[in-house]
Amino acid sequence: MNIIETRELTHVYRGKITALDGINFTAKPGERIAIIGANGAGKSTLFKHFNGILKPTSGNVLIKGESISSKNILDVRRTVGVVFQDPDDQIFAPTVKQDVAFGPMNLGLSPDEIEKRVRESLETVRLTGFEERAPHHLSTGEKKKVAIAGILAMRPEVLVLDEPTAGLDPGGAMRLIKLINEMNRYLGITIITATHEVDIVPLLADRVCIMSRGKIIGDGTPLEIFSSPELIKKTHLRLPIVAQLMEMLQEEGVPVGVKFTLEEARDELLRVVK
Amino acid sequence: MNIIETRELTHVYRGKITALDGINFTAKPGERIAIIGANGAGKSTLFKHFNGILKPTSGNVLIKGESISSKNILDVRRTVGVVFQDPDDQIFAPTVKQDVAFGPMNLGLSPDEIEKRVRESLETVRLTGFEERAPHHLSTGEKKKVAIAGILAMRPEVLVLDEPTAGLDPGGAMRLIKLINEMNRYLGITIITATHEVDIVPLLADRVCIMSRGKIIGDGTPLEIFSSPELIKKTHLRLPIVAQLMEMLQEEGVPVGVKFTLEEARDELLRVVK
Amino acid sequence: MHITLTELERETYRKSPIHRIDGRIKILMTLAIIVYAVALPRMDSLDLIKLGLLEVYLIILMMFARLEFSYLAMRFAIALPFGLGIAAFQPFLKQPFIQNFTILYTLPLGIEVSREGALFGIIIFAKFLVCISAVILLSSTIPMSELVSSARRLGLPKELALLFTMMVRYLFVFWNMLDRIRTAQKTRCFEIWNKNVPRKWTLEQIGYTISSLFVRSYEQGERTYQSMLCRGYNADAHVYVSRKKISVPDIFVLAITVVVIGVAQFRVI
Amino acid sequence: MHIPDGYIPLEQAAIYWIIAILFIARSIKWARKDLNENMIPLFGVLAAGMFVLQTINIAANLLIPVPMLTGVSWHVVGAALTAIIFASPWAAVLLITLVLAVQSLFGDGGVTAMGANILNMGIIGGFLGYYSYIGLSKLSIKRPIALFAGAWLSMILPAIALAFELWFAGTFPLKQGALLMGTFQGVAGIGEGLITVIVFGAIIKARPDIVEEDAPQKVSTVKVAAAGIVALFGLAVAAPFLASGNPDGLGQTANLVLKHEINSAITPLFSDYSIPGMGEMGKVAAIIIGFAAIILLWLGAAKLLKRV
Ligand SMILES: Nc1ncnc2c1ncn2[C@@H]1O[C@H](COP(=O)(O)OP(=O)(O)OP(=O)(O)O)[C@@H](O)[C@H]1O
Ligand SMILES: Nc1ncnc2c1ncn2[C@@H]1O[C@H](COP(=O)(O)OP(=O)(O)OP(=O)(O)O)[C@@H](O)[C@H]1O
Ligand SMILES: [Mg+2]
Ligand SMILES: [Mg+2]
Repeated sequence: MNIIETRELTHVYRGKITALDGINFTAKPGERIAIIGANGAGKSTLFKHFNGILKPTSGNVLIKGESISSKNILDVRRTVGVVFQDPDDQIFAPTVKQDVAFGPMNLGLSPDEIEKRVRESLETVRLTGFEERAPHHLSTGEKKKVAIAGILAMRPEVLVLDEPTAGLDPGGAMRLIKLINEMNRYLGITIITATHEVDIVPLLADRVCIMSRGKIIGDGTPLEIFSSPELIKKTHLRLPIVAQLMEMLQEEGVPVGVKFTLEEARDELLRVVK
Repeated sequence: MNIIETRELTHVYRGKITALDGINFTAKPGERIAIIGANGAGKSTLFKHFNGILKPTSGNVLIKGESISSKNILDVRRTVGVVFQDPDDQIFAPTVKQDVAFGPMNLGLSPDEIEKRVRESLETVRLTGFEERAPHHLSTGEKKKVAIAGILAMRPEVLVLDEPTAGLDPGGAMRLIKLINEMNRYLGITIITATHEVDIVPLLADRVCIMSRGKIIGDGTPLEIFSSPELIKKTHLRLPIVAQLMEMLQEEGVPVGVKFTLEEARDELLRVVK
Repeated sequence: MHITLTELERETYRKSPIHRIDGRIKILMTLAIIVYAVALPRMDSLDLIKLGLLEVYLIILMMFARLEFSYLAMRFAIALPFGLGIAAFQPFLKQPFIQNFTILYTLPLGIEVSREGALFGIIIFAKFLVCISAVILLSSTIPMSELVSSARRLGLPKELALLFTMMVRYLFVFWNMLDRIRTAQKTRCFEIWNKNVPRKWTLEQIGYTISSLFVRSYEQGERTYQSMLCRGYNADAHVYVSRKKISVPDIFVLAITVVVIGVAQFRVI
Repeated sequence: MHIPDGYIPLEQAAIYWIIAILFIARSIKWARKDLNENMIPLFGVLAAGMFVLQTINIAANLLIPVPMLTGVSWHVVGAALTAIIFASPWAAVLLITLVLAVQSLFGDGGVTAMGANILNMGIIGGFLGYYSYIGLSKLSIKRPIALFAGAWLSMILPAIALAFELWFAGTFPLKQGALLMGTFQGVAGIGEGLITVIVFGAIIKARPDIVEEDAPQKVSTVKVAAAGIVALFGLAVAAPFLASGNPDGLGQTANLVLKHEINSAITPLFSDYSIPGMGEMGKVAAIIIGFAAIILLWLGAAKLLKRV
């Protein structure tokens, strides 16, 4: 069964701006999906439907096969944890600790469990020591980390991340990617990410969807997607840097295949050189 | 003469958090400088001193050799244009057009000139057609573009950009980098950028400063900076992907030098292969 | 049910003959109509005819302004309850300035419904309705910024204009912040009647919500203000005042309004 | 608690407007002198916040709504809060004026009646709320309690003033009005008090650099005492009307006394309006005299106290 499914999902902002236009999207439990697309393509709008923050203008969103309604909305939000693009949309409590504890508290967990989850989440994003700071007085990257910790602490079945690495330093970004992959591998959590950083796409997704002007216009493995240059070009995206280099070498007549991650590229080049 | 200079600049937030700790920084007219550093290193705090938004706890900021005071503050702000990290801090007018026109209007330009600058700035960031939209109802990347257009329209002598490419799609990011370089080359505008995307650093800076915990701990050409791996590692940064690949090949015994841009790497690899 | 400022602003940017009229004229027109309506005698059944005429005139103007029906309905629905309350009491009261009452019904507990009371209630409600219509017409056909600059040209002090502009700007900030905080709470399953959490904790959260609403709006407002300063704004700068001249159609509309009021007053028809 | 257009006769509304304008003019002077650049965002946000809290029911998700008979739901006013944050009642007058102006565009509160609304919520609410808080602070009562009391008074006293105004206008009987408005505002005042305590606490904590915590100690005792006397005097004048079985009768008597003195002077001003029952003029006069007396009393009391 699909854990998330949208049927002909359309969203029109204030009767004028069609941000989503007949989206049919499905995610199976345990998948790792990346959604890429130009600015204004509709990624964030789509994500806000996954936990019922926005309501479809037409069409349907099904979570575990059930349409979102006021009856099951709390369950939906427990199942699907969305980290918004702008951390200011997500943090509001007077201290970092209270902010991270807010979700678990609402789930009615025991104080010990809450304490434990808060500690673990803050460790994960390396914010231990920030417990008593005011979240709105942090640097942008630190805010982002608080927002992520707040959702991690709820242990959702599906983790939806809107530009999780924007504003994080490279060290923090790599750590987050590693964490996301571990959550997927060991806990079976479904991961859906929107990002502009195409270089990390091969690292955190097995499936890539391309959005353009409110429609999904491409869906496949990273290899399939990045092998169709017109599609990429049309949507203001680019290939991962590694792939660009391999392509440039191909053009110069070097017999290499196009690769997307550093390790693969190294091996491919070693093959050619030796 | 230095267009921007700080002397032993220290900033302590609410008597507790030392965000800047004795910064000595200089920028000469026409330079292209990138400032990199982990989350919370103090980059944004430093930038807010460049146009007098924050006041030093101790130390001094000199613009064109003059210390910032209430007398010259208007001149300072005309000289130094800062694009903040969070576009929500910068946009406030009811329509995109009014927002971009706000700066030129305050400079007392003629209506024709204002109209022209607004049009040009919006074209530059590819937001033509968005004139009558409400800026706070845009996607994150679009907001960022409005914020950049608003500063471009003022034609400052120094352009200070805090994470300009965060949230922009790759197409938009490349266009922005090109524009920044053109402004530097043809108009002689000084460019200071803070960014976490190390891959673009070699494209938009001739000089790189590394910040860590409120101090500048490294200053040099991209080559010098990226050639000191301990420094990079210590500050949660990483090498540009191209450089990483070259290093990996070096380790495997392939006789290549470390390069930072795609073109250089291609040429270096071709040399080895042939 | 509420209407956001954005929706209000959207209507004000429509293009119509009414929207094009000079802001000063519109303000004066609105004031003239309101003052006339309020000045009508307290107890005079002819009032209803006069007020009816004004209301029809205002509705015609609204049609010319091409305002959406659903929008207007919403505006009225929000405004009316405020006035309805007191008017609804009138039939049961003995107004001190009326000498003789004709009792229509006597309800239990000795409450009497009088014809004069009812008439007075209807008249004040009609006055209220005309005034509300005038205000709705004005606020739907003039953007806030133009309202301020027109009022400036009519002699509103500079400080008031500045603070008024700032306030309107910050309305968006505040509204936005309220929205953000609510979203943040919703995504993390906050619900007032949640039985799984202690009542005390929920109340505390409400307190935090209100305080962070203010503190964060203030800080956002401060940052926004600073970025305005960065773009050359200074508090002493005059609110931008256009030099637009009053044109012939403007005078024409004002004249029509005066004629309508005149017709109402002297019962030409 | 916003009086709409049409519920107060024009000439009475004009009087309230004149009083309001005098106070607004003085508050503009305050803004020119004491509202520095750093405080403008705070002022703007508070005004915006008050407007938002007054207009929508944050109730929907955050709070429990307090419905009222007439469909008007509970409003936050914020006069006391503003005066206390800016350490000046003039700030409250200015802020409430702005808020009411925007609200009247939404049809909440009238244009002609705005003077009366400013008088009630901004002037009476602001001054009395502020000086009650200062007075209580000076008696070293704990801050939250002083804040709460100040805010509560700034809700209940305008309600009584409102009842009088509607009574003068002939639209609502005094006793029932005072009872109805008073009860309602008394309950709403609890919410107002809580919000004032919460928001003031939050702002002081977040920005100690902007709000002076020990402002109460700096206000001269003379002013506070004078404000107290004025409030007591106001209540003393109002009490017999409120307590009387037949307040209209009392009003009539007052009018009779006043009519001879003032009427001849005022009538020409308003002679365009044919008003049934000459009681009208008397009421107008009563309002003016009352206010003049209160102002004079305040000045006089302050002078006297200063000498002591
Ligand atoms: N609140 C809103 N009101 C009106 N239009 C909106 C609103 N939010 C977004 N839009 C519009 O809807 C479209 C899709 O926006 P969305 O935020 O989903 O894009 P996105 O793919 O997330 O872009 P980005 O990569 O820049 O974050 C855009 O054209 C945007 O201008
Ligand atoms: N308003 C504030 N009040 C208190 N502390 C602050 C405030 N803003 C920033 N800080 C703290 O000052 C330090 C430097 O913050 P700054 O925003 O300058 O970092 P940054 O280098 O821009 O980080 P990022 O890359 O995440 O944007 C951080 O530790 C942060 O928590
Ligand atoms: Mg987005
Ligand atoms: Mg920063």
